[in-house]
Formats: sequence, C-alpha cells, structure tokens
Amino acid sequence: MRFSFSDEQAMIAETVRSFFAEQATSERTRAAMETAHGHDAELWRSAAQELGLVGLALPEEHGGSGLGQIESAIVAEAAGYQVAALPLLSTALAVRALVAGGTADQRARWLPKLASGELIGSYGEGGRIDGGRLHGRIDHVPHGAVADLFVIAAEGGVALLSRDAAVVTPCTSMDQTRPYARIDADGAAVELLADGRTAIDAATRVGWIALAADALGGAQACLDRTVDYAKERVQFGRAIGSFQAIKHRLADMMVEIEQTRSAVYWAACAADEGAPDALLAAHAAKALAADTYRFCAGNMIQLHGGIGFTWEHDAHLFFKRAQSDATLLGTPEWHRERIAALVGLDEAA
Amino acid sequence: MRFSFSDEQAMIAETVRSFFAEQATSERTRAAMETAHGHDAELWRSAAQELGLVGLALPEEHGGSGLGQIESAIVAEAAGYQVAALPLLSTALAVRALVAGGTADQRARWLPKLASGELIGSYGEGGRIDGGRLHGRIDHVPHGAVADLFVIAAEGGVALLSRDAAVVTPCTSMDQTRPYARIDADGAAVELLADGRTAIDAATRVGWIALAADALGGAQACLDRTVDYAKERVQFGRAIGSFQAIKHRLADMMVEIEQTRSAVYWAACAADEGAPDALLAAHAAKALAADTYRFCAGNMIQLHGGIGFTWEHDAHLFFKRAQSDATLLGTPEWHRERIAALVGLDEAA
Amino acid sequence: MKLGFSPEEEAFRAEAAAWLQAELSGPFADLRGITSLTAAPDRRRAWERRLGEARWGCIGWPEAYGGRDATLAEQVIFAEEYARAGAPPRLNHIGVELAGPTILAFGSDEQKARLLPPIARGEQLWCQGYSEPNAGSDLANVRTRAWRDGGDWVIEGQKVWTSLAQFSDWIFVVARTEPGSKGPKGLSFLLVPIDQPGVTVRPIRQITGDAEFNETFFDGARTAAANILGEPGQGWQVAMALLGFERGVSTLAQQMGFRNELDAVIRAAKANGAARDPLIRQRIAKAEIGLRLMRYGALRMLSGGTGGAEGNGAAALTYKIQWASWRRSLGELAIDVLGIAGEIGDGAEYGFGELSTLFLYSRADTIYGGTNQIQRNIIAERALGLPREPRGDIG
Amino acid sequence: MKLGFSPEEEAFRAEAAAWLQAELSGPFADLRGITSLTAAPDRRRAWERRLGEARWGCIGWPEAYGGRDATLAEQVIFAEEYARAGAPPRLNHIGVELAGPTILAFGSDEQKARLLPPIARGEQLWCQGYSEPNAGSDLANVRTRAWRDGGDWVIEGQKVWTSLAQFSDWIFVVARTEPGSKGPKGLSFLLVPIDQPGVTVRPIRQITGDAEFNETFFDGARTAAANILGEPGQGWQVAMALLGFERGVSTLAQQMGFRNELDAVIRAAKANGAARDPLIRQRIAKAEIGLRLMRYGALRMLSGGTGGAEGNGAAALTYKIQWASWRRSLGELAIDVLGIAGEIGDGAEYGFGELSTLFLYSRADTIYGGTNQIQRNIIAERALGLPREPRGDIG
Repeated sequence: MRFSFSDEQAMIAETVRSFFAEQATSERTRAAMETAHGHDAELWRSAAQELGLVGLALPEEHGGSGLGQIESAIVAEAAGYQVAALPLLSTALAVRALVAGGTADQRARWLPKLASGELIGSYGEGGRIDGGRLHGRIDHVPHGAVADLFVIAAEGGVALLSRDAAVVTPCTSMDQTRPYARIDADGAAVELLADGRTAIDAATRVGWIALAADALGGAQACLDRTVDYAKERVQFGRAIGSFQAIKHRLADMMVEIEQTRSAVYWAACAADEGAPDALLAAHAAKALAADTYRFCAGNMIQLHGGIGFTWEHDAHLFFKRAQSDATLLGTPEWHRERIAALVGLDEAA
Repeated sequence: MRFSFSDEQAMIAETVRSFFAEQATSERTRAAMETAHGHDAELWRSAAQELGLVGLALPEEHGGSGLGQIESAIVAEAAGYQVAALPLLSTALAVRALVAGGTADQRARWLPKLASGELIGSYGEGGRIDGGRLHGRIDHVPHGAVADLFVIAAEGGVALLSRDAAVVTPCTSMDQTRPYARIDADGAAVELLADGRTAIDAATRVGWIALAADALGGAQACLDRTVDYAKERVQFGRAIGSFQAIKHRLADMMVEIEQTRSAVYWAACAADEGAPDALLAAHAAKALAADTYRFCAGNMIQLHGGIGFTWEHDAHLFFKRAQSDATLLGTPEWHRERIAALVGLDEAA
Repeated sequence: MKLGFSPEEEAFRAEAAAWLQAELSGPFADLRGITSLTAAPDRRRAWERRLGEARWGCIGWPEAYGGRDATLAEQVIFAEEYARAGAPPRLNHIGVELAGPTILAFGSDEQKARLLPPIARGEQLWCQGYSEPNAGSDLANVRTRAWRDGGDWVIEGQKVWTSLAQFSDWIFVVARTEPGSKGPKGLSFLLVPIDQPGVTVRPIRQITGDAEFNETFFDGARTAAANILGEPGQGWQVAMALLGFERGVSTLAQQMGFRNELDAVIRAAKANGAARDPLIRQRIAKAEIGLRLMRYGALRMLSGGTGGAEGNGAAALTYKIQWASWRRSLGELAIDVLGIAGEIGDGAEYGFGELSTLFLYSRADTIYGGTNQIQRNIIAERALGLPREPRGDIG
Repeated sequence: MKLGFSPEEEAFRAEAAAWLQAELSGPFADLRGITSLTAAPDRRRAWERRLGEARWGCIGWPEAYGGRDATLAEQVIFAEEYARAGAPPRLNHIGVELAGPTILAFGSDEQKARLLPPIARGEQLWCQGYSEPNAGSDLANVRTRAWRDGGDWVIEGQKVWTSLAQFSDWIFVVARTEPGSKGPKGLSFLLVPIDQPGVTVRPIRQITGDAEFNETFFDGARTAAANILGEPGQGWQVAMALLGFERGVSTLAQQMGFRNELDAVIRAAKANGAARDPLIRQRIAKAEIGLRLMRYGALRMLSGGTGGAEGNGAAALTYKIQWASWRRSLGELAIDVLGIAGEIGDGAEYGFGELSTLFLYSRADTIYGGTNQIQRNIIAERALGLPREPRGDIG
C-alpha cells in the first residue's frame, strides 16, 4: 500500500509535463482553435509516435505499452495543464470500447493504428441500428471533425463507424480545444462490437477518469497562473497577492485541487486494481474534478480582473474547457446521483 | 409609492427597539430559558399591556390597534434583535387564525383577551377531529407550555382547544427562547373554526412574515455584535476587523441582511395592500430570511472564535433561534419549491 | 410604506405605455426586443432622438434642461413600461444616467445650459474614461495626464473598458493635471469630444468572441478649457459622486433586462424538461427571489428613508455586488439548464445563443465597475466602519 | 502507486481484528460503540492499559519504547480495524499522537526512556496547553510565564480549550521563560504533572450544553527542571513540530468516527424518507466523496511521495480545513435530514441525539486547532508563497 507515484510513474509525469509545456503552447493551441477542428496535428504525431502517449494503456499485443489508468491520468493531467488541443480523450474512448467489447478481429484491425496515432478515434451516443445500418443523428461527438473511426452507442447496439460512411459536420463549440461534431448517419453500413454493454461501460469509466484528470491539470494551471499573477500585479501600491481576500481565494482553490488530485489517482488506481470501490471512485473523481475546475477557472478570471475576460488572455480557454469537462459524459449532479444510489439510499431503511 | 417607513412607523420602530433593548436583556432571556417555558412573563405583560404590541395588528373592535403587517414586522424584528423569550409568534398565529376563520362569537370571546396578553395563544398541526373531539398527538407547538388557547389544524377541521382539555408536555428544545410543547389529545372537546382553510392560510402567511422579521432582527444583531467584537478584539497585534477575510465576511452578511430587509417589508407591505404578489413575497421572505439568519449566526460563532461556542456567550442563542426560524412553518427549500410553482415551472412550455 | 401607485400615477403609466406602444409598433418596430448593447447603433441613435423630441429621454431632469421634473414614482413607472414595451437598451445610457446627473451636480450654469439639452434631445452620446490598464480596481492610480495649452486642455494617456466609445460623441476623462501628484489628489474631470485626431478607439475582443469594450488612446487630444467639471484638482470628488449615480433609477431599467433573461431561462427549462429537476427549481426560485429583491432594494434606495437602523445610504452600497453576483449565478444557471447543448453555436462564426452568451459575458459583471472584492471593502469600511485597507504606497 | 495490501499485511489485519474482537466482545464489551470523547473515563482508562499490555497502544513507535515499529500499511490497517471493531475513542489520543511523537523528536534519551513507556503502557494520559484566552488564533501571543526556582520550573498563567484535562496526568505547556520577549521568541515547552495544588481545571460549558473543554489555571504550579522539551527559548519550534503530528496516522482513526457519523445520517435519511429528496441525495453524495477523499488524502500524506508537482508536504497543509469544513457541513446536513424533529431532545436535561449534537458541536471544528481563516493564511503563505500578513505589533 503506497499512494504515491512509483519511480517509473514519476518519470513519466516529468516527461509528459515537459513535453506539453514545450509543445502545447498557447500560440499552437490558438492556431489549432482557428481551424475549427481544434487539433494540433503536429503535436498529435509527436505525442503518439515519439512518446507513445496514445497507446500508453493499450496491451502490448495491440501496439501499446501495457500501462494502466494511473499513467493515462498522468498524461491527461499534463495535457489539461496546457489545455492542449488534442483528440486524446476521444481516441481513448474509442480504444477502450474496442479493447473491452470488440471482437478479436476488430481489435487486431484497429487498435495498432489507433495506438500509433495513424487513426484518430471518437465516441458518440445516439442514433439507432437497424439491419447492420446506422440511422439518425449523433450530437456532441468530441473531436469528431478529425476522427477517422467512431464508436457509436446507439439504440440496438454499439457500432463501429468509419468516417467516410456518414456526414460529419464540425460544430461551433464553446470549447475550441475539444470541439464537437455532429454525425448524420443515413443508413451508414457499420460493424457491431461483440459486447456493446461492456464496451460502453469500460469506455465511459475511462472517459470519466480522463476528463477528471484533464480537469485536475487545468485547475492546477489556473491556480499556478493566478498565483504568479497575484505576486506580480500591483494595485493600491501592493502586490494583490498580499490582500487576504485574494490569498484566501487561492488557498480555497488549492484545497479543492488537492482533494481532486486524491480523487483522480484513487479512481485510476482502483480501476487498475479492480477494487470494489472503483465505480464509486470514478463517479467521485468526475463529479469533484468538474466542480473544482469550474471553480478555479472562474476564480482565475475574477482574480485577473479586466484582462481575465479578454480573448487575448488564456483564462477563457480554461474556463470553457472546464465547462466542457463538466458536461461531457455526465454532469456532476448526475454522477453524484449515481453515488447516492451506490451508498444505498434507495435500499430499505 | 414610497418604500420607506412613514413617520408613525419610524416612531413605532424607535419605541419597540428601545423597549426590547432595555427589557429583553440577555440576563432576563437566560432566566426565562432556565424555566423550560422560555417565557418572560413580566416582559410579556409590559409588551401586551403597556405597549399594546400583541394586539397591534388586530382590528380595533377586538381590542387591537388596527395596524398591519408592516407594524407587526417592526415588532417581530425588534424582538428578534434581542432574541426575546416571548410567545409573540405563537399568539399571532392563533389570533390570525381566529380573525380570518373564527365565528363572530369566537372572535368576540377570545380576541380581546389575546390582544391584552391575558391569554397566550399557540398553533399546531396534527391530530384528527372526530365528532367534535380531538384525538392524537400534535408535535412542535411553539410556546405550547405557556399557552392557554390552541388553534389546531387537524385532519377533519381546525379546532380551538383549551389548555385544560388536553395534556401539554414541554419538550427539551434546541431553541430555549421559543421552546416547543407536545399536545396529547385523547378525545378532548374542541370547537371548530367556521372557515378552517382560510384560518390556516391566513395564520401561516402571517407566521412566515413574522418568522422572517424575527430572522431579520436576529441576523442584524449577529452582524452588529460581531462588528463590535471585530473592532475590539486584537490578534497578531491588530484589531481582527482589519483583516480582509473578516471584513469581507461581515460585508457578505450585510449584503444578505439588506436583501432580507427588502424581502420582509415587501412581504408585509404586499400583505397589507393585498397585492397580487403577496403570496410569492411571503414565501420569498421566509426562505431568504431563514438562510440569512443561519448564515449570519454561523458567522457570528466563527468570527468570535472559541468564546463563540461557549454557553456563556449569546451567539448560540441566535444560532439556535435561526435554526428554529428555518424549520418552523416550512424550510427554505419548501418555500422555494412553492415559488418554483408560482413562477410557472409546472405549466406547459 | 406603500408599494401601490396612485390613480394619477397610473394615468401617467397609461400615457407612457401608449406612446411607447405607438412608436415601437410603428416607426421603431425594428428595435423592439433588441437586448444587445451594441446592436443597430444607427437606428438606436435615431431612437434616442425620438425619445428626446417627445421629452421621454431624461424625465427625471429639470424641465429647463429638457426633462419633466418627474417624481420618483413616475421614473419607476417609465422604467417599467419602457422594458415592458420591449424597447432597446439606451445607447446614451451613460449620458443620461451618469454624465447628465454629474453635470447637474457640478456644472456651472453655462455648462448645464450648453451640455445638458443635447443629451436630453438625444443628440450627443457619452461614454466614460475611468479605468486604466495599470490601475484596474485602483481607480485613483491615474496616469493619463492633461495640461493647459492656451485655451485648451491637452490630454495624453490611455483608458480601458470604455464601453460604447465607438458610438459616442463625448467621453469624460479623469486625468492627472498636477504633475507629481499621487492617488486621488491632483486629478481633474475633463469632458472631451471624441471625434478628433488625438482620440483613437480600439475594440477589445472578449471571452464571448464579441467586442463590447474598448481601449481609448489620447495622443495630444484637446478639449476647450471650459470643459472641466468642478475645479482643477477636484476630479476625484466629481468622479466619486458620479459613481453614486450608478445606483439611481437606471437600476430599474437594468433589472428589466435581467427580468427578460430570467424569463428566457425559465422558458428554456420548461422547453427541455430541466424545469422538472428539483435542483434547477431551487435555483430558479432563488433567482426569482433575488431579482424581485433587486427591485425592492432599488425602491428602498430611491425612497431615501430609513428602512433599518443604518438608513438606506449604507444599504445602497450593497447594490453592485448584489446584482453582479446575481447575474453571474444566472449565467451559471442558464448554462446548466441548457446542458451540453448550450456549448454549441448555430453559426460558423464563434458565437452562441442568448443564454450561453450570458454565461460567458456575466463573468465580467463581478469585475467591471468595481470587483466584488472592492465592493466588499467599500461595504466593510464605509457601511460597517471597519479599518481601512492599508495602501502599500501612499498610506 | 498501490492501494491494495499484501498477504502479509492482510495477515496482520486478521491478527489485529481477532484481538480487538476478543476484547470488545469479552472484558471490554461495555465500551463497544461508544463515540463520546468524555464518556466512561474510568473504563476507557482501563482500556488504554489493556491496549498497552498487548502492545497495541502505540504500534508505530520503536519497540524500545513499547511500540511495534509498525509500517505505514500496518498503522493504516490497525486504525481501520480499530474503528471497524467499534472500539471507543482513545482517551490518551494526545499522549499517543502528539506528546509521544514530540518527545520522540525532541526529547533526550533520558526523557524518552522515562516518559514514553508509560504512555505506551496506557498508564499516563496527556493533554495540551496551547491556547490562551487573549491569544485565540494568535498562538504565539503567550502570557503564561515560567521561571526557574531551584530544581523546578514554576508556572503562572492560564490556558484554555484544554480538552480532556480532567482525565489527564500530564499537560504540556508553552510558557514564556524569557521575561520581556514577544511572539514566538523566548518560549519554552514544559511538561507538567496535573495532580498538584498549583493546577486547577475548570470545565467550559459549550453550545451543546456539555463541557468537553476546560480552562486550566496555573498558580505557582511546579515541574522538575528536567521536564523541558528542547532548550529553553526553543518552545515555539517544538510546538510547531507537534502541530505537524496532528496530520499523522491518527487522522485515519478520526475519519472512522466520521464514517460512523455519515452512516448515521444515511440511516436517518432512509428512515424518515429524506433519502428520496434529490437535494439531500446530492449533499449525501458530496459528503461521501469528501469522506473518501479524506482517507486518500491522508494516505497521500503518509505515503510521503509526490502526487503532484508540489509534493505532498504542501498538500498536507490543506487537511485541517478540509476535514473541519466537511464535518461542519455534515452537521448541517444532519439537522436538515432530521428536520424540525432534530430540535427536540429526549430527556429533561438540555441535550440531544447524536446527529443534533453533531450539528451544534461541529461549529467548533472550524475554530479550534486553527480557524479556517488561519488555515487559509497558512496555505496561502507556506504552500503558495504569497506575502505574509503583516502583524500590527512585532512586524
């Protein structure tokens, strides 16, 4: 029992933090945002191929590194710290669904290409399957505009959909670093996963932890950047960080962030160990991390004053990603309602 | 249209504030608390007979002064400011029920004695009426241990119950300044009010506003006493009121209190004018005032530090009365749910 | 204490409502329902002139300057009817509500006669130049300088958050006119025409993607010596008095805009089923309570008497934080009601529906016009008498 | 990173569980399920001795002083099993968790050999004398004085919030031993026997009606010269180190008490139907999340590695405000679950059921041991490196 990074995990953390800090700069993120695809393709290539980050948690037989959710959370946290514009989450969702519920053939066919970054994956919920064909509209597909392969949880099964089989329309999305697309499937030919229920459960759980880790990194960035600003910015002849109102707000941010850090790594570790409280942990991490990120990003704007709500300043990137982290794959209220059920509130007194 | 006190109202306010400040001292309140009846009989006599506060809003024909809810709120606010141990609320509930729903005979028989303070009234919900007799148990009857006459909203009608017709047991109550009693009615003979529904509606609305006004006064007292303390108490070589964390907390209290003041007098004025938004106003006042009082009383303890949670300090009197103001006659959540319905959330889109 | 209106006041209401109805379903029908502060500026300029012609532009002002000497109740009624009619936001809000009252309070007879009627007629629009990039909440930290040159003041410096500057004819500028002075001393309150080579207005793009605020640069800008309000060096007192006017009748008009926003949230909740969620219902009820209390708080302020031991002057200090916090919460409620669908815009350009924009835009409410932190200082120090924050520089 | 336990650790768990089960269904069955910190003091004194005899009293200490040199995992396991068995709160909590570790860290070999074994054997109980009436959060503002008189220290002064002093044999006292010194300088950390004429313990009645805390008066109290920890004048450093031990393994035992409280809230909500209220469900879920994260936060602290960029030393500073705020919220949740019925006691004396008492008592949590305000200062200054609050007196 030791709830701290192993030496290897600490090394991975160090590596990915440096990588994102150097590569996922504000300039590059903003360039990716301008494209409406919210995708830094060069960064993606480096992350997938040079560092192997996309296949980190994939079994080695499928081209991955065979690591687990802890390492995946480390990567997601580091990417979140830089609000990196990358389809990490969307690809992880597709990968996990395939690993958990795909046929042997499907896994062999798709996983190595997804792990290497050659293909980008995504995941959506909606539509219906009828005679091996997908019908209807699937909204809010993250990074859908750059994805090559979609896992679609539809009425009637879970489908594998190729990009060219349906119409994919990019949406103007509040968070431009992980924009949504809409899929209109007018009878697109799809393959079904072997075990759809398992695929969805596995994918969403991984998604919750990944979003929580992204939120943890983002919230920490909000705190760090605001602390730096509070030490520099002078008003009334004093660094604003000397005002107790500011100090206490920053302290409150740290209190929330440290709980979120415990939650994210508890959830990741419990998932890797198959612990009995793994599901509760994943709900807890997603719910808390989303609240923490919104709280910290809101405070980042507030404590920066006027410049905090300009387009030019990065605060709004965090603020919008925080909102997206909160609503994608279940709101905090929804996750807490699940926890209420898990602790037995619906059982007889 | 003028939303400030008339000269007469300002004079009443001045009078009752002085009266309660001089008479309802901490010593006298604590003496009343020790009796388990939570009733300062001497203060009650003065308030009813010398100042005519009990009959303030009663028509002159029944021995009252013919004033309205605004003046009643002024009295309740002043009493709340001193956490006075008096059956003002319980008597007002009984009086209002009789005025609105009693027969002419019932009104003539009871109201003058209630107005003069000769009799103390109270109000409870529970039990059932069967063949002119009241059965069952009625909990949480405020100041029930000293009341002479009860209005009981029971299944089957609204009853007038004399003290000697049933067994009244004082309860150990968290708020000792307005303690509860339990009534066990084993077939007690009762009279029915002529219009029970109207009586209950009128009594509870008056009760909501009275509780809100009590809470307003209490919250203001919490603020004033804590501001005084913050100016005197020195820690780290400074008056603690010079620390921004303390200043801002006190400012937040004032922000809530000023909204509560608007709410209480809006509700009272709308009631007196029979305005269309009178019901919404009463719900709003009760919900907000209860939250404000709990917020302010909690902060009073917190900002006083260690002495704030001793028995010896008055902070706990406010804290407990705040809790009682919140739960008696509907929690803030319940009142807000009523407002949600009033603004049309249940109507078709 | 009385919340109802007299028959005479109700007659005034009918007159105002009829006029507004005629205009906004007739010649100005295109402006009905507009809520954006920056939309249709040319037409809204025309609307300002129409209000002026009919003497509805500044009804609280003395008749001599184009007003109606309206009572408080009449001003309340007009604000309510204006909003009820769906009339657009006042493009000359700052002229009518801030510049005008300040000129009334501090102007010479000559200045009042010269400057007020064009505002009342809707001919001259105003904006404000308070904040500076290095000052932020520390309003007194003014670096913009001005000095006399012959019959003019010459101005050098930069102001920021000058909303509506792109549509305005005049800007008032707090400038340092005593070289070497610090903080609130040595400032003057200057009235400066915008349409001149020395003034440049540059929009600031915000979190919403829009640009509503501006930076305004003064590079040898000039204004006549007569265009100073109060004495040289008295600028801070004038500026502080002006901020007090922000808590006037105009708050009622602002609240009517909030009413529209809350109604839109309620409609959205009913449309998508969020109205059945008990958590959302509580928040909507809280929003409803808060909105109502803004109105009654404003009426208490405007009625001027004592509603409590402290008097309403102190209570008025709580108004800014109250509405700002309310609206930021409304923005959060709005996006929570919409759910993930609220994060999708309908056009190709970056931009969203009214409620999603409210969510983003309302983050500014607790910052501009004095952050919530500054407001709490003001309340604690001025209303509660707690010790002042020490300055790091000039004590 | 690993949350599971090894087979050896699970064997240790079985051993501990079996011993606890045997004792608490046998000779100490009457103590099972007690949660009050003040209940049954004589029997709990006996229980401390029994723990000591079986060497379960201070398992993390070195074997030489009566401990077991237990690993972190073993300490975690024992804390869990102790709570799971329904064992009572440790009457010698302060001796075991605070005094002992401080003596281990700062004591001479003589002091360790003399003072630690009686704690480990459960024979000597300890309490703490930090706060003073005029100091409050300003712990360094110590007025209690001590001076040498022959072979003794003589102590004059008053401490407050000395919980459990009425049951204790020893109290540690931070006293000013350099006349004229101020703040954290000139203090010494003295160990003082309580059973002597110069020491008077007076209970303080609290908001709950109970008296759990005390005032302790020192009026010519004496202790041998050897009973000073660290050097004279070094008292502040010793005291600060001691406060650090509050964030040790004992937090896990504390959390087990919280677990019982939350479970009682959940039971009450299910019993009276509040569990169906979506608002209550959200709050229970939040409480559950918060409680779980206290455990994992503690394990991070105890594991000592880096879970994030800052390392866990800084994160540990957030623990006090976290649990205190959590428990205060739990108290509010508890009373809201109970509703008005929670305001009625069952006896004639002033006093209430467990959950109502929790509501009242938990107001103290955010005050003692450093108020939430002080905790935020500590976090801001020590963890985030923001400027320190200026003192008004000694700078």
